[in-house]
Amino acid sequence: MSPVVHATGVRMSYGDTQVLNGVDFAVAPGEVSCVIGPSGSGKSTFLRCVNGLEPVLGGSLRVLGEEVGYSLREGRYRPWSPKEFASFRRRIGMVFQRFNLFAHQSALENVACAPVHVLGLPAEQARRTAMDHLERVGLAEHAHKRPHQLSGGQQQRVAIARALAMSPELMLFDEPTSALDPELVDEVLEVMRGLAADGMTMVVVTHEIAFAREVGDRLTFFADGVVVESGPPAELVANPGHERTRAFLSSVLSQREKAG
Amino acid sequence: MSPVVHATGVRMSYGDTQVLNGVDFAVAPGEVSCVIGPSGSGKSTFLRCVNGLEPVLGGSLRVLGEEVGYSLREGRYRPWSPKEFASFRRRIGMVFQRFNLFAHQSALENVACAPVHVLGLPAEQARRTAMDHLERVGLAEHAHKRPHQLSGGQQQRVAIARALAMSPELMLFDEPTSALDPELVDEVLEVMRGLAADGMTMVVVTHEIAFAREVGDRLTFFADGVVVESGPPAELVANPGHERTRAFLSSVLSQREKAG
Amino acid sequence: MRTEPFTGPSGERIPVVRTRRWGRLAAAAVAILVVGWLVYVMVVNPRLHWDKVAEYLFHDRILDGIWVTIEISVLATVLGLLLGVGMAILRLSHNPVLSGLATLYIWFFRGTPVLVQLIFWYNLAFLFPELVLKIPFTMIGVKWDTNEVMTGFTAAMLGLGLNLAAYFAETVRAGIQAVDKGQTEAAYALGMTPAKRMRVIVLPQALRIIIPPTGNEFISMLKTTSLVYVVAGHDLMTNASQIYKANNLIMELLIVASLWYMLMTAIATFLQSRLERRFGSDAVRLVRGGGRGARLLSKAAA
Amino acid sequence: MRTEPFTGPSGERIPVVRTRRWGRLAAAAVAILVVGWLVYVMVVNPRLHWDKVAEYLFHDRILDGIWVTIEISVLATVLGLLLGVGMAILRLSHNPVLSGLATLYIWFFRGTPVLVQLIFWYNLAFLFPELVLKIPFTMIGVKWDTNEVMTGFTAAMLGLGLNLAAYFAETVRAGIQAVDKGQTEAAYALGMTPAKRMRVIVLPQALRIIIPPTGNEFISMLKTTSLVYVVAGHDLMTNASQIYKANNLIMELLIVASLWYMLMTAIATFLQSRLERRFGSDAVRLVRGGGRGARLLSKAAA
Amino acid sequence: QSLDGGSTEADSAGAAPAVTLDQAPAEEKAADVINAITPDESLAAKVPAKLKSDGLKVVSSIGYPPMELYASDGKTAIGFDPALARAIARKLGVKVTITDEEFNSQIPGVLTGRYDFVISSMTDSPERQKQVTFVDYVQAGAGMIVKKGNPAGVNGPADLCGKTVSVVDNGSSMELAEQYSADCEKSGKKAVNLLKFPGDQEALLQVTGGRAQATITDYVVAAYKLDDPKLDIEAIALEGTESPWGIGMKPDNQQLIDSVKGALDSLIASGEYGKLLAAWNLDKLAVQSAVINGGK
Ligand SMILES: Nc1ncnc2c1ncn2[C@@H]1O[C@H](COP(=O)(O)OP(=O)(O)OP(=O)(O)O)[C@@H](O)[C@H]1O
Ligand SMILES: Nc1ncnc2c1ncn2[C@@H]1O[C@H](COP(=O)(O)OP(=O)(O)OP(=O)(O)O)[C@@H](O)[C@H]1O
Ligand SMILES: [Mg+2]
Ligand SMILES: [Mg+2]
Repeated sequence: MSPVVHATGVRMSYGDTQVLNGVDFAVAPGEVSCVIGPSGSGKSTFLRCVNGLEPVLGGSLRVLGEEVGYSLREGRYRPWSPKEFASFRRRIGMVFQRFNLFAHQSALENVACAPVHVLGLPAEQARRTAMDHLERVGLAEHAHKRPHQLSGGQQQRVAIARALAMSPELMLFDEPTSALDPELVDEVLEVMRGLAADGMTMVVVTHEIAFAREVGDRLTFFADGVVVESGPPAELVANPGHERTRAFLSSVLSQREKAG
Repeated sequence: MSPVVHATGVRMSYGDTQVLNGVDFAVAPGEVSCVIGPSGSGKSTFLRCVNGLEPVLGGSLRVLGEEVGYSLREGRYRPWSPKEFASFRRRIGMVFQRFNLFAHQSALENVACAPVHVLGLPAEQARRTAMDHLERVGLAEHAHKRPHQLSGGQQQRVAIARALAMSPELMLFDEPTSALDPELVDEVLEVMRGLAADGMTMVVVTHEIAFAREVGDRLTFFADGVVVESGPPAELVANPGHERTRAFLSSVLSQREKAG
Repeated sequence: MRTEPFTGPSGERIPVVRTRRWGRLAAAAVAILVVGWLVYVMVVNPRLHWDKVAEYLFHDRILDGIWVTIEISVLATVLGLLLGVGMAILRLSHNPVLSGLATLYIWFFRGTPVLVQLIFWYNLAFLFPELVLKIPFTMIGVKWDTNEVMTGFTAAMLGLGLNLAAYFAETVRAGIQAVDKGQTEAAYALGMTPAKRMRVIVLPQALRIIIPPTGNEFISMLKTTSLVYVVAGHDLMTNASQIYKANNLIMELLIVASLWYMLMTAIATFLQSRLERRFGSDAVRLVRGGGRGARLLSKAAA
Repeated sequence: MRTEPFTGPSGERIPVVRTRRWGRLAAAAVAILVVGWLVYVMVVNPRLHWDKVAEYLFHDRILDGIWVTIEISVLATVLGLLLGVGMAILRLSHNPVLSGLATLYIWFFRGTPVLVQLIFWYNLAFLFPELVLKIPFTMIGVKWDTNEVMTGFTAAMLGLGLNLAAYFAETVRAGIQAVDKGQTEAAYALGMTPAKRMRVIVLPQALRIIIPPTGNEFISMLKTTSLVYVVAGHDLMTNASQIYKANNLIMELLIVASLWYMLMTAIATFLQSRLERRFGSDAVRLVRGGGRGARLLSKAAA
Repeated sequence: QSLDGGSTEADSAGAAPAVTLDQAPAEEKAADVINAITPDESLAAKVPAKLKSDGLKVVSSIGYPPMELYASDGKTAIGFDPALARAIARKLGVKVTITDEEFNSQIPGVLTGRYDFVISSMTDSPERQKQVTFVDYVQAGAGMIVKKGNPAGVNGPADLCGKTVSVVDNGSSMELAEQYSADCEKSGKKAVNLLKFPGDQEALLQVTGGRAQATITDYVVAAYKLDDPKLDIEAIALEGTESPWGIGMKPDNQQLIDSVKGALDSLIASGEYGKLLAAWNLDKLAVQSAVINGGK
């Protein structure tokens, strides 16, 4: 099977700051691919490129069989229109660190919003499906609440349900638990475990090494805009191949070991 | 020596919600007293009462030898005026979870502000002392920067320097590291270790059990607005006396053990 | 404040005295005295005929004028708001020509006095006796007599509405920009087009920022409508002044007009605060406010 | 956008075409045509005497009027701002009487038309021929002839300034309330009194919110000053209308006045954006903006 | 619709159908006189077609008693100017509508064709003649209003030197006051301190409030205000200040100008003009014949 995400030499910069310096990265269908790396190493930026939220400047980034942002016609690449971007993003679910629930809508409305306004489903049907998705993340009884009435963990679960409601072929998670109080992390990870078990293809940027080891099929270490190394999680954590990886892993784990 | 903080049966509520239900708590001079407990258990509220930022409704709360908010005169307690509150708070340093640096002032101005405007020191002298305090927290070269130009860890260290500049007799810390990225936590804890070593009396609300075990003289567990139990940190962590304490500790530690 | 007494070392109760804030009380007393005296002096003033004030308060022409004032204010505000949203979106557009034109529009209409604009529209026939809309290089089209199209009412709508739109455009732009960027990202990530994101996600949230200044603009519009006297409009202020021109009761009629304006302002302020509560910051909080906000909200709903 | 070509499966280069946004270009072209046509039609209109516009543009009375307009606007804005800060603080005070009075003040002055207030102050002598300030129950005090105290200038200042203060009070209050609560807590925790906290910490940060609406109020004040004609003032608009009343070149003089108002607005807008940059949101950011903001800032400073 | 059709139903006047002429409102003091006027056939035949179809559209700035004011319903214009406008319309056999406009909006209204003529106590001045053509219908002089008892001792123009005088900031009374001020300076005395206001009520308020010692206005208006006991004022006529007031029309509408002039001449000749003046107690203002652009 051809990979769901296939990046070769992806480069990207914000103005003069080179952020991605040639990223090579691939995700096979059904794979759970975890990404770690120090702050500023370009993990979020890469996810945003995969989703077409930021334009790639060089290299090739093929996602779900398309070169992100361009269609090949008559031997030339033509940039996408906003509509083409929209229908591409429809196929990908994205969960943000800060949840980004629509602040003026209830949990149910958040989940039903895109099916109604993007897919054009009838409101009634969309609400029924939305309810099913809320049930799946264990929030059926909070359906009527506004985001600010929910805890962080609940908000993040609504955000996941909202993405699932579009039946995505690929889910991207950008540090989904790092804005949560420690006690609330588990309820979100639990939902993600369920997704992985159902065979969803996922790319997860996370600092939760335990989760990566338990659920991830592959762990990739980013630094300075490139992939430093990549491999099965348990192996990478136990025997990092590079000094940078070792240093990073030990700094992330140190606090926690002391606590244990 | 009489205790620096001595709470007996302190009660407090926001409107109808009873938040503190009779807190008994004491801190001896030079002691580092750590406080843990689930979200909403009233830890922050208690610290705010100690500082006179919230009025106590019942019980007795004696801090630095005074009944917070009242002076005893001719056999009756008379409430303090805003001025009396101000001169009481001058003697106590407080560090907030969200730093709360003055957004319109540089790091140096933040530290020199209270000495000039509250103690009435000459500006030049206040700046010199402020510089010393910034040096102590390792930020002399960032003195001219505005809060938004500093990292979270740096901001928190400026906040500590700002409190120290008033030469407080007691320092209160309300989750000083929980808003920080994991890599930045250590630099702040390092400064606090230094303070403890210098014999400062401190009350620290924290989730960093490792820090409490290493530096704390006493660890107190809050739940539902009361002190559930209290004791030397290592003992309390190893052998919690109550089921609630055990459950809380295991939930806080679970993630981290898995990671290790 | 503290509800119970302290217990002394030997178990005895030590009472808490309640402090009186003498400074506060004194300030309050002085303030009330001054206001009261001002009111008294106005009321007993022999040169003011309060009976006449009462007589004219519900005079037909005053009531007609109020109606005109409200009608024009509401319509001009609605027109201004619709156009203002359009201008704000143009102004934020990536197309430099369109955003430049919106900037020009805003600057032009903020820069010229409303009075001038009213006179200009009303007397458009002076410059263009006929309004012609035709397909270029043909003889097919429509033609109107400018004076028939440009009635006092149309001129008032255009003059006030276009002007207000320039002010609203800035307000709406600020509102749109204040919506958290994360909302836009989430909308895009779900596959919305830019236009859909604006309509479904951003504008509803921008309301929170837009409502308070809109209320203010409406309140000041209530009084700006008095300028329609230059287009032969008969709003409250114009009618009041026409009455005093005939009967010489200038102060009395100004008081009548002011009383009505104050009433309208009070009602508008009330409606504004209702709207703010409905669409305001509490309803569109971006960060979780903790248990407190939620509790307040559910209380308000109960 | 993408700067380099793609590489095909066999290593060949596949070029990227640049898209032209035809819709955008068309919209821009239409917009420019319409504006250009409007300007053209105005310029060549045989009924407008542009030579007269040029002649009166620097007429003595016009220049005098501009000066009066600027002077009154600046002074009234300053007065309004000072009083407005005071009212905002009173309004936020815990003393219900003081905050009630501030609410009353705001409602009263927002509720009555400026025109009425100007007429009221200027003609105070009609109600009170003499202003007496004396110690009650004694004969000791001072007395002035109202008409000598209440010149047109004083009346204009009072009328415009007190009115503006009511609007500013709301703006300043919003600004104060928008300052993060944490700032107040930190100030208290450091031992500041409420007054010191307000002066040293809160007000400087509230500037960020206060400056943009203040700029808007000033710009609209430039045009509101035209109301001083009721107190025998001679601002730009009044002088322009006096000229056209004499020579009937109505459109021409309105254009002259508008050109000047637009110039003043442009200058005020420029100053406003300078102030915003100096005290605005970037300078008083509450949350850390990440590397990006810091970099932009240091670039701007370089 | 085709634009070059010239679809104006050009001068197809012919035998117009008989119109029912407007009756004067009940509160109009000259109502009887007006309602008795019948159309003059020869004048009616020459009336512009548009007037016949749309009626005579008159503009006046209501609020200047006794020349133009509202009846007690606050909507119907009465006073000498509306009375004369109604009389002219009846003479010409056309209907009439009288609209209120702010004083300075009236000439633009006539020029843009919104109104046929303005009749609003408007002094026929050479400056205004550049815009509109006047048919002069009265000859009016200026007067001063002072406080009852004349505490400032103002009896003529010479007494105004160094005093404060309020005027409406437009038109003849302001020019008059400026001229008096210049005269004062010429004779070595202090100039007049002039305060200019948008309306005569604001100007009058300065006299009753004590800021100004006198206000200059049209004498007929000053005399009318004497009847209001609240005001506590007296009026002084200013001799030698008479000038004509005119009905203003668009200069290129010669047919209309001729009709109005003809109607006014006919009213004067029949004595109905005199009765209208008498009804409003304004006999002093009478002119002998309708003059075109008589103002100097
Ligand atoms: N909108 C932007 N404009 C300019 N620079 C940006 C922008 N967003 C991110 N950057 C910069 O790009 C670099 C990579 O940022 P990115 O957010 O991808 O890192 P990250 O690996 O996700 O870090 P973190 O763990 O902190 O989320 C950083 O140096 C950041 O400062
Ligand atoms: N200003 C307030 N008004 C009303 N209720 C409040 C307010 N601040 C806190 N509370 C409520 O008081 C209770 C205790 O809050 P507090 O902040 O003291 O808890 P905490 O132990 O510090 O929790 P956390 O670990 O989340 O900081 C909570 O239920 C909270 O919702
Ligand atoms: Mg990131
Ligand atoms: Mg807390």
